[in-house]
Amino acid sequence: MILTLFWAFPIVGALFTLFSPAFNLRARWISLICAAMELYLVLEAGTGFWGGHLASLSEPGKILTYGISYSFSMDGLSWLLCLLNAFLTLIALLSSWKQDLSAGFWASFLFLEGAVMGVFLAQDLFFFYIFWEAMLIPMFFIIGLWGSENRVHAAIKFFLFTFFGSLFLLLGILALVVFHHQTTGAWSWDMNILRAPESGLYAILTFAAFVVGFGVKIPLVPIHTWLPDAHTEAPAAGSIILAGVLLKVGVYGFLRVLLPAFPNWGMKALPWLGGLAAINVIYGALSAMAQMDLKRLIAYSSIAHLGFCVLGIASRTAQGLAGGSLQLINHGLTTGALFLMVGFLYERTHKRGLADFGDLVSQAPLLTFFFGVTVFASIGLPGLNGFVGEFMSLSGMAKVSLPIAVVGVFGVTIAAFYLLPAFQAVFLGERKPASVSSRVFDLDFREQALLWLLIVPMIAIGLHPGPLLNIVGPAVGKLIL
Amino acid sequence: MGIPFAVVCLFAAPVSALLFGYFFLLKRKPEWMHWPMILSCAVVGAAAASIAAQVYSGHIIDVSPFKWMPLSSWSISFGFRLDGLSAVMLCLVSLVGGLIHVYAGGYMENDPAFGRFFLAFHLFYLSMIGLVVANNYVQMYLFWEMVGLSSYLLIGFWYQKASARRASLQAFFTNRVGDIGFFLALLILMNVFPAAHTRFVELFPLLGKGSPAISWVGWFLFLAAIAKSAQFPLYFWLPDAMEGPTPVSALMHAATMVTAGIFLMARSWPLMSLVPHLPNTIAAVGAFTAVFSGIIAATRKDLKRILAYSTVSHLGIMTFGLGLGEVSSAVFHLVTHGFFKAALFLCAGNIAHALHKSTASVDETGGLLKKIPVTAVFFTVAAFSLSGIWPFAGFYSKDAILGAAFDRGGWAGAAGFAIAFLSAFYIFRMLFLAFLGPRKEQNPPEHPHEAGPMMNAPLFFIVLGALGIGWFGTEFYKLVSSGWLGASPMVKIPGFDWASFTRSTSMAGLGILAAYLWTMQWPSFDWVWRKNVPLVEKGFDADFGVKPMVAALTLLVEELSYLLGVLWDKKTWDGWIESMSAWAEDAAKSVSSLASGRLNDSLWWILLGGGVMLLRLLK
Amino acid sequence: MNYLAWQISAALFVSGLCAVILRKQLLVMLFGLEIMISAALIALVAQASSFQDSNGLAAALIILCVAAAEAVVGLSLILHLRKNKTLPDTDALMNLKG
Amino acid sequence: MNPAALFLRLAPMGSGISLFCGVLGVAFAGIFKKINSGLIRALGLLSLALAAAFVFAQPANGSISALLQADPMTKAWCGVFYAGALPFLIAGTWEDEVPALLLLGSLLGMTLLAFSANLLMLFISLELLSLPVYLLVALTPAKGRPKGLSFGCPSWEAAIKYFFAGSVSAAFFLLGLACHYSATGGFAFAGNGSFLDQTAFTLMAVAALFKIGAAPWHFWLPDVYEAAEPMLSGFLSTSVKAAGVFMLMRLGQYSQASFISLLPAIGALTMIVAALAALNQTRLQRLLAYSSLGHAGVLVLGVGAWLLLGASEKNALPIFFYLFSYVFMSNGAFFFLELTGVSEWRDLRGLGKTRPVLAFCFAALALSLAGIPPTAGFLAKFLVFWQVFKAGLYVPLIAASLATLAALVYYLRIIREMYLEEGVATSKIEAGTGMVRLIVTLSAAYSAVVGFLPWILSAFQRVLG
Repeated sequence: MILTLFWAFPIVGALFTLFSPAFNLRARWISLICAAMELYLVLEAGTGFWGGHLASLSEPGKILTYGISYSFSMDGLSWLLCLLNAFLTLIALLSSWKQDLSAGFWASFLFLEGAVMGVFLAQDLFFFYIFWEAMLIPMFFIIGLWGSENRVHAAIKFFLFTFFGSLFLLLGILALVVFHHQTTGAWSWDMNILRAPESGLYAILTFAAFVVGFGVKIPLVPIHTWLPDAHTEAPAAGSIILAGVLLKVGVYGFLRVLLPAFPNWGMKALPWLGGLAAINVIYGALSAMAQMDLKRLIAYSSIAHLGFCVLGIASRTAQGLAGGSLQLINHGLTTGALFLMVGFLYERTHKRGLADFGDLVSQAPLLTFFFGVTVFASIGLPGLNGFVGEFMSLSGMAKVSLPIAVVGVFGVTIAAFYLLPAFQAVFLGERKPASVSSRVFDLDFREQALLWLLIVPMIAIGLHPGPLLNIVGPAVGKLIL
Repeated sequence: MGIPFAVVCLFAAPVSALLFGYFFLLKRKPEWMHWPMILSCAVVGAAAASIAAQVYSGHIIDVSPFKWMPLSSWSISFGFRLDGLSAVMLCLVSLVGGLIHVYAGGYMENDPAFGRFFLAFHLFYLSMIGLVVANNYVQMYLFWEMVGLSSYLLIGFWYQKASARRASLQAFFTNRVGDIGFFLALLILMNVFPAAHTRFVELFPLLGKGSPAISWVGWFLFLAAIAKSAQFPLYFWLPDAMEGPTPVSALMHAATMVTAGIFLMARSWPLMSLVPHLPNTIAAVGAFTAVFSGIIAATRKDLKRILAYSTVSHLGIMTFGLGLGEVSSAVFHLVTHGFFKAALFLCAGNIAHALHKSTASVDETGGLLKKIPVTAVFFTVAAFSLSGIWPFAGFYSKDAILGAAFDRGGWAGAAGFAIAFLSAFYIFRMLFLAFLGPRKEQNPPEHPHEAGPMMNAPLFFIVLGALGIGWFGTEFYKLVSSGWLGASPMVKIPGFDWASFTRSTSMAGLGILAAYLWTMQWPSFDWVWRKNVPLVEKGFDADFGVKPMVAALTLLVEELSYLLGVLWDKKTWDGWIESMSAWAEDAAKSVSSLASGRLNDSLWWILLGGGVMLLRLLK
Repeated sequence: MNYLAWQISAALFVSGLCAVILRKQLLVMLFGLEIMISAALIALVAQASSFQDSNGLAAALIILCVAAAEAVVGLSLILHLRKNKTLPDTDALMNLKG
Repeated sequence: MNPAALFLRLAPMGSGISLFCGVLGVAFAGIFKKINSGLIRALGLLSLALAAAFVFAQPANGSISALLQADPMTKAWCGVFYAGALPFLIAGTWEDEVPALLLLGSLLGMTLLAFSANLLMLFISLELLSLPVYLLVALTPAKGRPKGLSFGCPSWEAAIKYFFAGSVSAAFFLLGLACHYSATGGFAFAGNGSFLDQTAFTLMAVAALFKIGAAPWHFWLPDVYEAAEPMLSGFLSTSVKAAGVFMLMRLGQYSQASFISLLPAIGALTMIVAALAALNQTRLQRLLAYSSLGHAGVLVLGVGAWLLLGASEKNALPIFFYLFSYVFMSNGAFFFLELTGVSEWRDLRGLGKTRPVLAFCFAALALSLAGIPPTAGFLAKFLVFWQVFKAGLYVPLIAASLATLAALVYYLRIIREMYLEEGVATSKIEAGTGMVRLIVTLSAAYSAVVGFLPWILSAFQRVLG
């Protein structure tokens, strides 16, 4: 039941938060308490994963009808992602703490948290899909209600775009299920046992449907254009969750659904997937270079970074899979931190443009320090977390296809070309009209604490990723080809 | 396997100094920031000395106590290798670096960001120490990048200046290009050999069995070294890196950063020497860089810029030496260069300090001999060392390389002659312009004064090294060849040899003479000639076209990104996607207009639909 | 099969359909509708008699009743729309569209 | 014959008789001028409850008489018919006895349709269910509609259009019946596969598609649903449409005609036409009408898949569940219009702030209609799509998916108006009666949660045997 609690608790908490004003309760406190308790729950349940005492935690499945079964399970990878989800939700709630927001805002995040938990835990594709789609609704409202000027357009674009992907995901799922039925005569929706045909048009189309379905969420070029708009318009907390958690579910789907369904599709099909990922890396990086809006820039950088995850996973080697999975966590931390800080800036000035700021270091040295560390983590500087994931992903890909890895290495390099100039322009550059820069003041205690919470893991993972690799390594080990 | 205490000290001292500095001193007592750092330097220096003594007696340390990235089937270890090569580098870095720390304590005294400076400065030091003691390539890459990061922080230390910001970015980016090489080399290595074999001690013996891919590794490592050690064509960042404070330049040019590339090549020489054509290419690139930047150095006015091009030139010499197979000589030159170049930079710092500027141009100096005589003496010693005049340290190391070049003959010999002449020429030109000649009065008039003991005392020790380190060639050779991993033993550093002495000294003397004539006898000739032939002046200023090419390349990348990120992605592709809503609306209008509301029309549709259904029967 | 009956029936059905589709006067359209139903009935009856099947004839009777009910409904709807003693045509029924 | 024996003989037809008595009762109440909405409602509910009880008790074991039979689908569909009519019956105003009479008569027709054992009975019950509906549309106009231009209000116009469309389809059916009779010599469902028989089934299927409103026979549908009172539209879009679907399924079950292979394409086409046309609407009721058309498309697609998969009653679950869930979604949405009296979608602006509960209900209904998990609409659509996939109808499925995407645009527009846009609509939102509000809330609750409870499918499956 503990796993049901994982997804149900935040949703119940969300309902409670939503109705708390009716009982004269402070919604933000309710939501915070729920998020903290959820984090505690996840931490507590997964302590066995440290050091590998526990391979997985699962609830006995209950077959409901047509092979649809209510079954949840958690292995190391799921646990880490759940932890990331719970952690970032807490950070996101606290990041908007001082803003005057209605109960719905706080409830949305809890609802979102519950849905994402469901995605990370569900073993049954039917429930996986339900949770997958359920994520859309709260995010739609977060963008559409509490975003910036162009929010409605961005929210609708987000919803339609991702729904487009979901339709293909549904087709893919149906393809697996129906094929299973044809071969065995039994219905099953269990992602652990569903297999696609070995070859043929049916298999290729199934594969393509999944790539589109998951690819929209990742997002893979060229179905990525919702992301910059959604990020730009979402509130800071929304961006944190969007980048930190929601983008992960696509790659998670690759790991949990697509690759197990195609156990032998290594060199035959995945080089082009690797190629797509490499295009992602370069495309995201080059596009980011041209952006003049901080959030847009970070959004494109997410495209590039998620490209590394896919790159590693597509290689289906031990180091690639582990590195790609680790990169999910890394990207959650670094990009979460970046959006958090851009959010702080926006809260102070209501500006996001690169050209709006300059020389912030003289007013906010601490913010500069944190931003700098995060930028370097994002660039993939060894010693910080980004490098470990990228390096392992690329070395996995190099084993399978050196040319693709070479392209990926170029992507690593270009990462510096867009993040550093942006960092310089905002924090070090010429001072801009006093009206904006003077409104920036340095971080208060809450903000510092949030950033330390994100930065300490970044450094820790960079220097000593061993414990995490011990957790994700076995979880993705069976996908090695 | 236990880690020797000295090795622990190498990391523990700087790390604790940095943490203490950041968390305790930065807010409360930033003006005390240099003390923990200097203390840490002392600890590291002592540890380095004890390690060197141990290595000298033949005890190599190679331990891998940690796993950095562990997987069951694949892992990257984290360990230390202290053999002759790293011991030499360790001594150089800890000694020169430590002395520059002390010097910087005086030089930066009044800077408002004193605390931040020392944090970054010490991080630089730590990174370099980590780099030289790494026992595998991946770990080396970690510190390699950290060196890049700290150089970025320090070059852009005075971030208020646009030029400093630009220079720091340029340095980081150029290094990043080189890092592509390192990264690719890593990937290929790990592809060819199991991951664990990125350890040098396991890797090098396997090379004979390696596939042709190994030659790619060699070329890519060379690319990395080119960027880090500022070889043509990726050298341009180094002169611009002068935007940082002078101690930074001294550290960067003497002990850390640029020496990392040479160290990488020396470390990988067992690998690189196996690659066909690579040694010759390395030699050619080195020789060309040495001559090319020597010429530019001879035309610069800014003191630090002259020294910077001189560094590029000397790095070229080292690379040249490496390419000729003279690994020990190249490393030896690295060491002597470390001393005399640090001395020269610190002297330049003294001059700037005396003139209350961050950097000085030869237009603003002249006749400083009387104002700051101690600095002048130090400078002269270092200049002789650089020119390779016997018995100064530079002679011994440079002569070994030039000797090998002369032995090779042909273009190598010619390059050797040119290098010997050019180095002497540009450094003495600088010396004459700065210290001799008439003192040009400045507006407002300043009062040059000698620097304090905090600056001159370390300088003194460094000059001492620049003077006499060359006398210990034999001991150096014993140290550096201890634990050498190459299949073939190192080439011994030749002792004193009259033939090469004559050749190099005569060329150096010729250079000094030319410099004297050029600056003292006919001072106007230099400027008049260059003013009358503007094309030449422009060529010098533009590094013979390298700078415009770099600018054009930067512009190209920017345009490309604009093309992709804005014109294509946002306007065209996303615009097309967004236009779907307009399409849908058009389609909606036309579908909607079918429902005309007239009963007869809808009955027609009935007929049509029914007809289609019935027609289907016929099939 | 009684081909003659079928031919008559088909001709009637088509002409009824034409009336419904082409004419605009609602009353005429209603007549067309009745003609269509009658056409089908003719075929049914003819077929039943050639089968010698009383079930078919009974069915035809029942259907006739149903058709009558339908005509009643139609007529009541149409006559309700009468205005100034003119009967409506479909031009007047274009309020709902799009 | 003693009464007990008589009862046992009549029991199989009990549901029909109950409804017939209901009709009679209401008619007598009218004759004796005892018009009272409470009485009418009570009579109607009583007869409906009795009918439902009889249907429930009916063994699903085949033939009852020459004209009637009962199988699992009969029971299931009777449930859908009654559930679809129930909200209207409960919440209607019933100031006059005639509409109630017509409603019960139509329900009687539906019951007979579900029980009919041959094509003649099918035709008669089709007419019996249709004729009252034409009149109902004419007699219960939507509130707040502009009165007609020259000849009465739009509901009459809609009724005329409905009447002609329906009657022409009935004529087609009749022609088909004649062909079937001449091909097989009887009115039994089973065909003999001859060309004439195939023609017969095709003609009859056209009539069924008409009733459902599949494209291109759909032009009457938006007009009727728009002009009628929203509650009536709810009834039309659920029970009446379910009757059409039932007819199509019955015809398809027994025919070997090739029109079956056209059904998926027709379904997908209907979905696309509906999605696109709805984009152009500003009036909410017409928008919902097109939405209903889209759902008709899904149903036709599903029926096509079902027929291709062998048309076993067990497999009818997706369509049955779809219809049953749609009863809630559609009635809920139309009753929302009845409750609030909004006509343009712009009138919804700011409803999320002014009336959060109502807005939440409508949002849940809209998402359910759009088929977004975890709503009931999703589960229903999912089951149908699954069956379509199983049948290997990939191209229609992809077209249907894209149509779903396009349809999402206008559902999102509703939500956007209620929640995301600044400002509040000036038009007055009516409070509505308690019963209507209850129906909206219950429907929304059903729509919001059922998608997450797939185990209720086994209950539905049990109905189908």
